[in-house]
Amino acid sequence: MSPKARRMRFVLIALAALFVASGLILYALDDNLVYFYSPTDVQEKHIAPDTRIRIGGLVEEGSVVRKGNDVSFRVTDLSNSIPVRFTGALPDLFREGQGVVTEGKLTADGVFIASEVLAKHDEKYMPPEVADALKRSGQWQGKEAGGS
Amino acid sequence: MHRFANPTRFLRIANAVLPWCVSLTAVLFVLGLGWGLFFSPPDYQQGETVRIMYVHVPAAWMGLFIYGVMAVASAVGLIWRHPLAELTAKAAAPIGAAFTFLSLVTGSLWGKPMWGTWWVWDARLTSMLILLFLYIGYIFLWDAFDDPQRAAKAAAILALVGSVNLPIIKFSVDWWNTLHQPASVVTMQGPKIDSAILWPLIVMALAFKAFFVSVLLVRIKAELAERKLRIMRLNQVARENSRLGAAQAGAES
Amino acid sequence: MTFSGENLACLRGERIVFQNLGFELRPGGMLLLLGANGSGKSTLLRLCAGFLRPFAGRLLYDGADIFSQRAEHRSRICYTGHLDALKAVMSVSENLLFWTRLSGGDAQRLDEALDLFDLGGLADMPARFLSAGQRRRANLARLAMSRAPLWLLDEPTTALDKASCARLFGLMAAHRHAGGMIMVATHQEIEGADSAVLPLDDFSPVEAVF
Amino acid sequence: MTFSGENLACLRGERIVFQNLGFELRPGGMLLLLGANGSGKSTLLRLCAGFLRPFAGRLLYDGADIFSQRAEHRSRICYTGHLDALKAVMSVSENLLFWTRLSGGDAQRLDEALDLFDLGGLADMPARFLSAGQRRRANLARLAMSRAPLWLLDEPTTALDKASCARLFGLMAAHRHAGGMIMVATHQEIEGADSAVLPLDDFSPVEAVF
Amino acid sequence: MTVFWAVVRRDLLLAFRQGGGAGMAVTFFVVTVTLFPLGVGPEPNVLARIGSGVVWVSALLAALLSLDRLFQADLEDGGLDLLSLSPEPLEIIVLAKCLAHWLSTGLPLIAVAPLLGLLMGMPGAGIGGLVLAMLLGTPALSLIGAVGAGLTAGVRRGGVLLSLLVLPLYIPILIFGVSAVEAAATGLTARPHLLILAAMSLFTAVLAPLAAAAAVRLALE
Amino acid sequence: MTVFWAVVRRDLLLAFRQGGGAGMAVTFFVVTVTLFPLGVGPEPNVLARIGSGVVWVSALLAALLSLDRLFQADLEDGGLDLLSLSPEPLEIIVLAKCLAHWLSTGLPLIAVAPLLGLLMGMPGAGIGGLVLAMLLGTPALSLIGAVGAGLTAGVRRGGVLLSLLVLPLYIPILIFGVSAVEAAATGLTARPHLLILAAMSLFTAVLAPLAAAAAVRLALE
Ligand code: HEM
Ligand SMILES: Nc1ncnc2c1ncn2[C@@H]1O[C@H](COP(=O)(O)OP(=O)(O)OP(=O)(O)O)[C@@H](O)[C@H]1O
Ligand SMILES: Nc1ncnc2c1ncn2[C@@H]1O[C@H](COP(=O)(O)OP(=O)(O)OP(=O)(O)O)[C@@H](O)[C@H]1O
Ligand SMILES: [Mg+2]
Ligand SMILES: [Mg+2]
Repeated sequence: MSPKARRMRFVLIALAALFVASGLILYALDDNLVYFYSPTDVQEKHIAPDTRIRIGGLVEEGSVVRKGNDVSFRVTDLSNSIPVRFTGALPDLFREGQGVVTEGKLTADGVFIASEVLAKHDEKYMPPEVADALKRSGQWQGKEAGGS
Repeated sequence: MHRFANPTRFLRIANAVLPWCVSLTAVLFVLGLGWGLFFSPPDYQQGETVRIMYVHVPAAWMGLFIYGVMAVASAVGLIWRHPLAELTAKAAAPIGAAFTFLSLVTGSLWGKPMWGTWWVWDARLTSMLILLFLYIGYIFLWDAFDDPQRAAKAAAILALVGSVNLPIIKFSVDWWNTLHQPASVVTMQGPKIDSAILWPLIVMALAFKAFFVSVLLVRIKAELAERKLRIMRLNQVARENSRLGAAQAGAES
Repeated sequence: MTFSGENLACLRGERIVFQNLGFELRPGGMLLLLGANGSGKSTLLRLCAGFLRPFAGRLLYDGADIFSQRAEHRSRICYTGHLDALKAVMSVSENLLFWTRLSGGDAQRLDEALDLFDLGGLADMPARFLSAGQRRRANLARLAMSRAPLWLLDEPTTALDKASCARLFGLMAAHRHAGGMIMVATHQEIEGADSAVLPLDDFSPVEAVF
Repeated sequence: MTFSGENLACLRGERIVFQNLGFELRPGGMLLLLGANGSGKSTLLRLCAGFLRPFAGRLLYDGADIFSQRAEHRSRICYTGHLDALKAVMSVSENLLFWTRLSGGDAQRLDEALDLFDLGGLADMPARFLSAGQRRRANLARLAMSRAPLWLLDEPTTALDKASCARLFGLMAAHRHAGGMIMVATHQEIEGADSAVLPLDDFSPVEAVF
Repeated sequence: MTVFWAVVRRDLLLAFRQGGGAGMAVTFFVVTVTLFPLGVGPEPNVLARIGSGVVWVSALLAALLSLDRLFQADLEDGGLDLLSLSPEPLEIIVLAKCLAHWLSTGLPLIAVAPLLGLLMGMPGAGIGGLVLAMLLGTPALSLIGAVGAGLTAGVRRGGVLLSLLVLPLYIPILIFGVSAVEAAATGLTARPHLLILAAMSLFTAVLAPLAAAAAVRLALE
Repeated sequence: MTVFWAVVRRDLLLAFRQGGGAGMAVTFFVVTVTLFPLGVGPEPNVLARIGSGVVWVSALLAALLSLDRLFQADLEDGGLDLLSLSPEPLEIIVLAKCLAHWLSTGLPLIAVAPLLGLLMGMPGAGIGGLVLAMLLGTPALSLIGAVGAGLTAGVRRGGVLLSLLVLPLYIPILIFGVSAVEAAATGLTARPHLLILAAMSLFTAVLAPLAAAAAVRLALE
């Protein structure tokens, strides 16, 4: 084989390998490769009790109940929701309708016992007056489920 | 011998630009900090804490931007063997490392009140930490060579290899469910930040850029001066050698 | 088939080692590189082998720049440097066979090469038991198996005793006779009266200007 | 003050390098070690410096075995080996001063030593910028500051140009004149007509036993 | 391709004749992992919790330590000159050296990994995942390492510098490697993580030889 | 004692002029410690639980990596010949080299250890204990390491071999170092552990130079 043809062959093999690798990554990203699961994921994947996972979503409006240091609330992605219990200090941003990521374990009866609750916020920034004005004028778009 | 003619022209331009750059930096900083810290409104959710943004976000942008500059300069240095490109990459590295570090620190300071934690190992934060390590490795690699020409090429290879990390940092928030928020400024739907907060942010970003250019110019000048010193020393060796050679020739005849 | 350098300059560690250097080698020719320590003999050889790029000037093989046809150039040369490139835990013949296979030499001629440098009895000896001179001879034995037309030899006589030197000179003469070309850097006498001399001291810059 | 070896034999890697070797050095004397590669010149010097123990025989200094008075013996010798023992990141004078302080030499004579080997202009230069010959000279400059009576020199002229060789020979003559002793291993000519010669080839075992 | 296999053969030969090449990396791996029960305390559930992480981190370090001689040894004895003068492209030769490194280091690590997993009290499914993830991921360790080894060949204090350059680049492999094990251990699908590991090995198999060969050429200047 | 201090000065000078001596060990330390949260997962209470073990193991590895040049560099440039020919006993010179190694490696590690402790979520008292324990324990790391460095000087693949020889000897320091931290963190007295660490450093300060000097003499034969 001439050197040119050999070089051509190497280049082709290399390109093929890169192509396959990119394909694998795209395929894998399609699957779930996540920092946290959404409540729907949890339901669909039948995650076994007692496995340590993170779930993320919005704190359901009107679900927060505080008893001293204990809090219980529901995390929702607007189609499914999971009850969560937590003991400890909450971040400032924690409030109803806000995004959260919590880490813990699912019990057999479907309650999520959180060992940590982190607040997740979206990418919108505006002064309070603007937010109020938007709400009043009815242009407020509500929340999408916990991030992208 | 373009490689030795170039620095002189560069120095002339740099000396002319530098004072302007420094003044611009000062003005932008005063304007941006004043606006950001005192005259911009609080956020409807985060309250006053949002002001960390005026440092965090420009610092993070600069951390990425400067690595990009280094990668481009390294490619130019490798392909066209332009010594000024190599020096630019070298001079930029510590500045980029400092900005990256600043963004990590301000990010954690911000994360504590907002997220409830200083640090999580999500994709955005982790990839940013890797960037800092890459900067540090790059700086040490320059140090480890005796011969600056070889150091330049080796460091350039590393900078190019490391640049795969940049898109990962940028798009980590879209590819994975991170705790870190997605992009607010450069998005498909336009900025998602109210202009009252966006403008001071932009001024601060410009201030950081101007600061970078000023420091970069100063550092390149210092690098050039050091190189000149090195060459003077080597010339001394050369003279010493030729003197010896002459003496030897004299002794033989 | 000619190998020539035109107007070469070389920079090492920001210092010019030599400049305005030119040479020409034709089939059967030999070029002796002479000069004080640090005058750039090894540097020039490594330049010719393609390890370094010249700072100025060109290196031409049959009229084509060697850096425009790197792969071809690599198969044209056989280089021996200051170091012997022997693995201590491999035997002499294992070492030789590996390098020959790598450079596309003639593995059939192993025995011939060993005999030529009087290494016959040492063929199965791990290289770590060899003396300096024997190591050097094992390195030079590659030459006898090489098919490359251009030999680049950096002080090949170092550590060799008189008898081995004579064998080496014989091999070099045979190579030239068969139309090969040789560049040798040396501090010692090399046999080969008709060879051209390149005095590297003459090409060092008067004042290293930057 | 005499230094002598009696009936020495040395084993390296289970092979006898030399045997039945004896020598005697008196004040002002010089011993040239000659021989083919691998005949044991470096080995003998390292033996005399106390790095190795002889397999058989004794090394006596003023009648006492050197291995019974190691510390004293160390302060009696100045050794230069194949390697130059220069740190690349330290300047020439920093390197020299460190070794001199370590071996109890005369740090006052730094300038003198530098001048002697024409290193004056390079005193503050990091050693990495030196050429091979300059490195070798910097290593040899230790001799000019040493207070040791016995010099052990392993191929000191390697990489030296003619002028530096002459300076070295002058220094050696002066040392002998002052009552010092020198052992030199060499492949090259060494000035000093009256010196004794130890041909190491004569002491290699008739049959190399493994 | 005969040159390719000749290089692989020689490097394997050297690894096995020179003071037990594979043996040392494996022993380092085992010793480091066993340091943890000593350092952290023998509590079984803590050990099981950190097991996959500790095994992966130790594997990274073991692969790393055996890397610093990859080109350095050939550079010091002049062999690298001749390797790079082969008519075959240097990239191919570098790839061959990586393959030999993986066969002599990566594979033995994988062989003892299940044992260490047991030692750390990992569940059976997790150990299976560990072996799979290491099979797919360790080639990338050798390949990325080759770039670092090339860059630090002939450099003062190359060893420590090498780890500085290479460890950050190993982090993605660590992350996906560990998540594959965790997913397998908790009964979730490890497939996406394994796919990404495979993709990284493929990517680096193409790109790392290019960068490493460039770095090696530099070391020869 | 002027020779002693001359050697200390020189080795420190070399450490700082040669590619940021201290800097690299520290960076390796930091990078290795950060690998663990990545590998083990970010759960704060697990990290806090294993924090002291991870920091100590990483410190061992960082000290180890910077050791392999302790005598090797001097051996390669012929300096070790001259060092051992000094009229001063070789043991003293070895001790000086150990002191310089500790000043340029151990001390900087101690300086950044609190930061890493914070990163791993260790409590304040634990961090105080960590610093004390490292102050008392790290000298022994340099000293024991010197023995290994002497034994492996001039040996093929010395780096890996070194870790095999030295790491097992580091285990007692690891155990007492970690228990000192744990005791301090839980409010118990760390005194007995700290005393044992100090005793180990003292013991090795006497015995290690003897062994290391013997090993170095062997390397010069
Ligand atoms: C240590 C923690 C953190 C790190 C390492 C970090 C890193 C980064 C980086 C690298 C960027 C630039 C992204 C780009 O150019 O696309 C960025 C942007 C940003 N970060 Fe952070 N961050 C951290 C914490 C936070 C926190 C706690 C907040 C807010 C609560 C925050 C808010 C933002 C915002 C608003 C942007 C601008 C987004 C845009 O580009 O439009 N970050 N951060
Ligand atoms: N890697 C390098 N970096 C910087 N300078 C170098 C390098 N290699 C060599 N030099 C310098 O280049 C010059 C030429 O060196 P070269 O090795 O070619 O000399 P030489 O003629 O072969 O000498 P010798 O007779 O000692 O072999 C010397 O002054 C040397 O200091
Ligand atoms: N460390 C060692 N282990 C085993 N054998 C060795 C060792 N060092 C040297 N030898 C052997 O001892 C013999 C003598 O070596 P030595 O270095 O003394 O020779 P020399 O006369 O100095 O040669 P040269 O002229 O090359 O310097 C040689 O045959 C060599 O192979
Ligand atoms: Mg040369
Ligand atoms: Mg010798």
